[in-house]
Amino acid sequence: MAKITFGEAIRQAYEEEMARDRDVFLIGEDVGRWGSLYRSSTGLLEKFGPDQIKDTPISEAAIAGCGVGAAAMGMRPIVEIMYIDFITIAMDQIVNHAAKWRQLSNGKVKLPMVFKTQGGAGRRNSSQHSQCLENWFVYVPGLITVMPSSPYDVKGLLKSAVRDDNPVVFIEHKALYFEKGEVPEEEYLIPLGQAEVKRTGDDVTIIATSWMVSFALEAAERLQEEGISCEVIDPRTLWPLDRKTIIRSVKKTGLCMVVTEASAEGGWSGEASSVVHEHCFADLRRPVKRHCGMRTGIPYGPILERRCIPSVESIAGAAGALLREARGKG
Amino acid sequence: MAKITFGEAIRQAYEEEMARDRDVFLIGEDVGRWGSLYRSSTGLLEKFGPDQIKDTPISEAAIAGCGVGAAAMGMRPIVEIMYIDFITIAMDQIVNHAAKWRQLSNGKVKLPMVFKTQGGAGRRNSSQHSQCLENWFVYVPGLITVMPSSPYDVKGLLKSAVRDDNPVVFIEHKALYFEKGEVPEEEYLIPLGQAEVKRTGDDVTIIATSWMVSFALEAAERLQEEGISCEVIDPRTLWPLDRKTIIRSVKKTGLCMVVTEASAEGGWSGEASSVVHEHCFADLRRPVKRHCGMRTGIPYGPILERRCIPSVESIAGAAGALLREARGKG
Amino acid sequence: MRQLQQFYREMLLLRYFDQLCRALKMKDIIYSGYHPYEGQEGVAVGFCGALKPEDVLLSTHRPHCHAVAKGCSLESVLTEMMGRRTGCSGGLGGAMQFLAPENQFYCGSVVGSNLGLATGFALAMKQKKLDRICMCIFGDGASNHGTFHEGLNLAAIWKLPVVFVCENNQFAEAMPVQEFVACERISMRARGYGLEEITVDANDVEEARRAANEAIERCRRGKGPVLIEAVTYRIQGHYVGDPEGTYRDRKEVETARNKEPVKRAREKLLQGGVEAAELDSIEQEIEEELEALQEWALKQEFPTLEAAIDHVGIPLENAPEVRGPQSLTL
Amino acid sequence: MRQLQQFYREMLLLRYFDQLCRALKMKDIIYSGYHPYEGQEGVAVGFCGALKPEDVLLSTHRPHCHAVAKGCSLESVLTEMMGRRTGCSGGLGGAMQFLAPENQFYCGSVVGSNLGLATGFALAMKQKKLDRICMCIFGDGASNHGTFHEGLNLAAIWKLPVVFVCENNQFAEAMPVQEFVACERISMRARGYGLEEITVDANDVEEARRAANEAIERCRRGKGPVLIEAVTYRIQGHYVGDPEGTYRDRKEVETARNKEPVKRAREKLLQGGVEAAELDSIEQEIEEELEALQEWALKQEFPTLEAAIDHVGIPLENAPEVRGPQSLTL
Ligand SMILES: Cc1ncc(C[n+]2csc(CCOP(=O)(O)OP(=O)(O)O)c2C)c(N)n1
Ligand SMILES: Cc1ncc(C[n+]2csc(CCOP(=O)(O)OP(=O)(O)O)c2C)c(N)n1
Ligand SMILES: [Mg+2]
Ligand SMILES: [Mg+2]
Repeated sequence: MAKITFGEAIRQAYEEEMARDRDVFLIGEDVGRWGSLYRSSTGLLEKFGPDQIKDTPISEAAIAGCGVGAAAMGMRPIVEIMYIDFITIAMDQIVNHAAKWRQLSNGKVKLPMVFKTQGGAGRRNSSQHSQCLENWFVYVPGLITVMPSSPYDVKGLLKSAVRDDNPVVFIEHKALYFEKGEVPEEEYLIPLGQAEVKRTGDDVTIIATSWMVSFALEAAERLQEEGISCEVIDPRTLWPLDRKTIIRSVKKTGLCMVVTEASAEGGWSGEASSVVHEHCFADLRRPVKRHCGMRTGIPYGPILERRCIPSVESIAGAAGALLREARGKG
Repeated sequence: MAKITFGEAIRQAYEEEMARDRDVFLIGEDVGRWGSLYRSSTGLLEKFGPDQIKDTPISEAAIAGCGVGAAAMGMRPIVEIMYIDFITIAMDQIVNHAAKWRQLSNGKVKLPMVFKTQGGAGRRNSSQHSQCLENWFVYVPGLITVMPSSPYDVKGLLKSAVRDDNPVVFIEHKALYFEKGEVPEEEYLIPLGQAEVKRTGDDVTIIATSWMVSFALEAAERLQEEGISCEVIDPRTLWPLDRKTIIRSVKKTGLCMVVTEASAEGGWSGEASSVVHEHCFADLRRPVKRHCGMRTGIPYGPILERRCIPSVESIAGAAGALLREARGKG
Repeated sequence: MRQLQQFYREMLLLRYFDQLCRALKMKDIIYSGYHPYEGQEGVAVGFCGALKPEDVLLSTHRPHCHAVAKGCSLESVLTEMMGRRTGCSGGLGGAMQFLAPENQFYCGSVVGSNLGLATGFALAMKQKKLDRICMCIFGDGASNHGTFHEGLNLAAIWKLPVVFVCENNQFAEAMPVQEFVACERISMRARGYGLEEITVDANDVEEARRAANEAIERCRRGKGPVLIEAVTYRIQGHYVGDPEGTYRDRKEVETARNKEPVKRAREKLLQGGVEAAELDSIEQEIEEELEALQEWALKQEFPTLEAAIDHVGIPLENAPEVRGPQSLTL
Repeated sequence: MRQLQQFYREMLLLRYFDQLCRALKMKDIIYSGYHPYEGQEGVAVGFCGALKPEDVLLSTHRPHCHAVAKGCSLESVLTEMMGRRTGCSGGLGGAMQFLAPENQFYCGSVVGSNLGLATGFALAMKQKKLDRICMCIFGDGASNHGTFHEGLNLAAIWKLPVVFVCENNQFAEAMPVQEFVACERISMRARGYGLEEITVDANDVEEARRAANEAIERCRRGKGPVLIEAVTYRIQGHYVGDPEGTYRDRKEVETARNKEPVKRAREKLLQGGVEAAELDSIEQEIEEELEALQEWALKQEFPTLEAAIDHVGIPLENAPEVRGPQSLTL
């Protein structure tokens, strides 16, 4: 299989979906001429023209509103918000309209649209350009929330998101765009709402999202050397959550750790932890551990930003400690 | 002690704080002439004049930004967002600026300000005027989040919020404004970050927030008749959370239920549930139960909106069931 | 005269319809906030009535007369406001937010949002080369909202077929337009979007219709958006029973009553030789129609909760759990 | 000539300072996005330089030259961009967002937000009857943002002392101003706020300063806000190494180089009889100053994580747990 970058996988998803369905269009700041900040739409303006690739003014609220309106008219907009930090400006359109219109119309209006953005640290951009805000959207009834972690996943999930008839908040990670991974030539889709077991193991279940998946996998590699076997699960869709896959795993291992870059308090890690406790209480040898970013704005620069969020070492350390505690006590 | 309404308690808090400190001012839509939607600032424009009571245009983003700027200049603004549903329009100012500036200035800038709003169902206003969005703010490092449930609490907490040097998101409940409760004549403050045990009991700990506190108390009354003794805790401040009070209680009862009007998924109930599991795992006889609103927009009208959220009956039923499960199994 | 008489009938119907709604609100049969329309009928009939069935209208939190003028049946609008199944949104939306795609009518209770949404409807029309246009109606208060600016700019640079109608009824709740809008006439903002300044006295329904037709024609010819300030006056309070005395003099309202559109049309018709008896018989017809309407409406059923929340349940084929009310079950 | 020579020196310093920063960015010693300022020095010196120390300046994501012109030391700005402790925000903010309250300088990386924030600073000044004003500088791109509209309207109705300077450098990233702003000149938007239309050629630093002084004077006299469009040209890419070829011709840039403010000032000085040797010696002085600066800056230390996150730990006396990195510990 060809190895391509995460950004190129996005570009392929766009290209295939836009060619398949002329109602699919991308709208956002500098998605055209520039081909998006991280080059995920390079060349598409030339290929599909300005009807399908729309550069906009700096008007996040109007852009998001424009997407909602166009979707209500049967188009399939992909609204790009350049940084998730700016989605703060478009929350009314997403929460009060996109998430509500299907119900408010008694099911008559469908909104087949994607709000696509990227979040997280990793590019040393300080606290106004590095946030993890995914749990806001999990919290809003009427939205689907997706966070892909690999080139294969982003392509398959984005294509499904574009085809879904509900508003999908699709959150990429800025540190992933230039990561490479295998992606088949043939077309494929990954259904929304399906987790993937990224690595099987018997001792501890690690649930990790987005950028943290690769960290968790590497930590699992290291722990293997110490004889600890980790199962790593990437939910991929944060809501609706594939509880079955998670529950099956924790029932097997009896230990669970949730790893997110976002800080724990009020975050999705609490949702994941609660679901596991609710369904696997009798199987758990120790309470679910949340191993998450610190409760802080991300400070500037390469050193401090990395120290605020989980690392391969910290994940390995925490998972190892969880197992030792369980063995000591269990 | 005099019995006054929740709205009047707010008005008294304003009045006392504005008289004490002329830098305290209220800014928002129709807070002056109208005295706010639910009459919580009636008469204050006459008393304090337009410098301290500022009616604004319908410009939530600018109003919130105005508050941040004024706070940076040493004033103590109370920014009123009429419905929490409209806070969606001011998220950039709250999240990217208010929450970040203290850190971004290396501690040099303080932001002594309150974002005051109200949420929840109870006034049959349908899905764009009935949301529970509190967990968004718990999730943002740099903010304090408060949700008062009684006239006594709202007065004491609001006064503390006004005096705090950090941005506080203060979320009232629209169904509470005309509820009455005892409030002393003398001045008092309730520290932020302190939960209150609203009722003591031995069998089950119920953690409830905002409007749900009174429901939980009434459910506890009913369960008492069946010989079930509930301890009801109101965290009052959702972040920083008074874990101690909660943990002490659950260690005693061994059972815990979290009741929120907000739906469970992605909500604060997951945070509370996780905290309890993390600290009381060995003491818990059953997993913490989340008894929450349905994952839906609030439909219009009095009947359906009530059926989407917990009721006295449903709380009593769920708590009773939890206890029976524990007895059956434990 | 024939056309004016038709306008007169339409306005009178709205006048009485609004009265009926007010009465139902007083009886608590309309449940939520309800915003009367008396005195503004020239706008609904002049502007909304000028659209073709296939044109889209985006309205506000004060939508009921706009909806009827756009072609929604009285039955569907009234029973929506009463929360009945026969309402255009199945009774789930209520008096401030409902969607009637079959009549190309959309409204919502967040002030200003529709200016962004309108660009999306119009974009779809333009890209699909449909011979349809979009009208977006909003208040003087909304003209201070950021979305006004973003929506107009976006529509202008893309030459989208939107007629933006600012229904200036002199107040935003208790805020008099001249104190909160920084320019003399709202239409003066047009220049900032490369548009003409157009202000019409919308209490003259014929003038309103002329202006509407001209604007619609322009849009249909692909000349881009038009902004029109339609001046009128809100004779009732913002809502039934608002504290009117805090923000305006009763005298001002009495003066306005002399200039309101129904009265003016009647006078003109009489001057033009139409018999008073003929006009009286119109009145009587309408009264009878509305009486029958009310009787029918009161018999209609309420929606079920199952139906209401069904539209939020994201129907994902592969999702293991698509709807998740955590412990509240039907 | 004396004043122009002073302006020339100041602009030249900024020119070389910007060059130094670009070089450091290329070497990855400035870590985040960095936005060059070449060609726009007439704005920084003409406008920002016209403020008194006690006046407040609110800048953007392209702030470094504004900051220096406002009075921040080169040391504090450069080392902030390099993430060192000696930076004005202790190295926590970085190249796009830092706060230097000691110099009354604030900036941030969310486009458009500062127009709202500015109203708050100015409101405080007005209410406290301080003889200070606020300048808010933003780009042509920002002028399409909702906060532009809301901020200007709020400032205008309250007659706040804000000088709004739109630094029109012809581009917002890759978006040419004429395609994304719907009016010919951005200043045409002034009318919508009851303000005068003012456009100045800011590449003529003397003209810029004249306009600045006039506007500042007006504000100080309590006449309310002023909006000025300061026309200039962005000679470098939006960031170092952006795909410039996608949005402009090199020829256009060459033409702009002939009109840039440093060159123009130099020519005027020479015409006015100043010796070339004198100007060359200024240049040499600056080069030496910057060399020493760089040497010093490279020796400065990075902040510690403890210090960085301390400012997010909400210091609540009674909070049982004030900071909660869930499992990541220092
Ligand atoms: C974003 C937002 N802010 C505030 C409100 C509360 N509110 C409802 S109607 C209204 C006044 C609107 O005034 P205008 O736009 O002139 O419309 P009118 O009520 O006069 O028809 C306000 C402030 C709201 N619904 N949405
Ligand atoms: C709200 C928001 N949207 C998008 C961006 C990404 N962005 C950074 S700079 C920029 C262009 C800004 O253009 P302009 O206001 O003209 O300022 P200039 O860069 O020309 O100085 C954009 C779109 C942002 N930082 N904030
Ligand atoms: Mg109005
Ligand atoms: Mg620019």
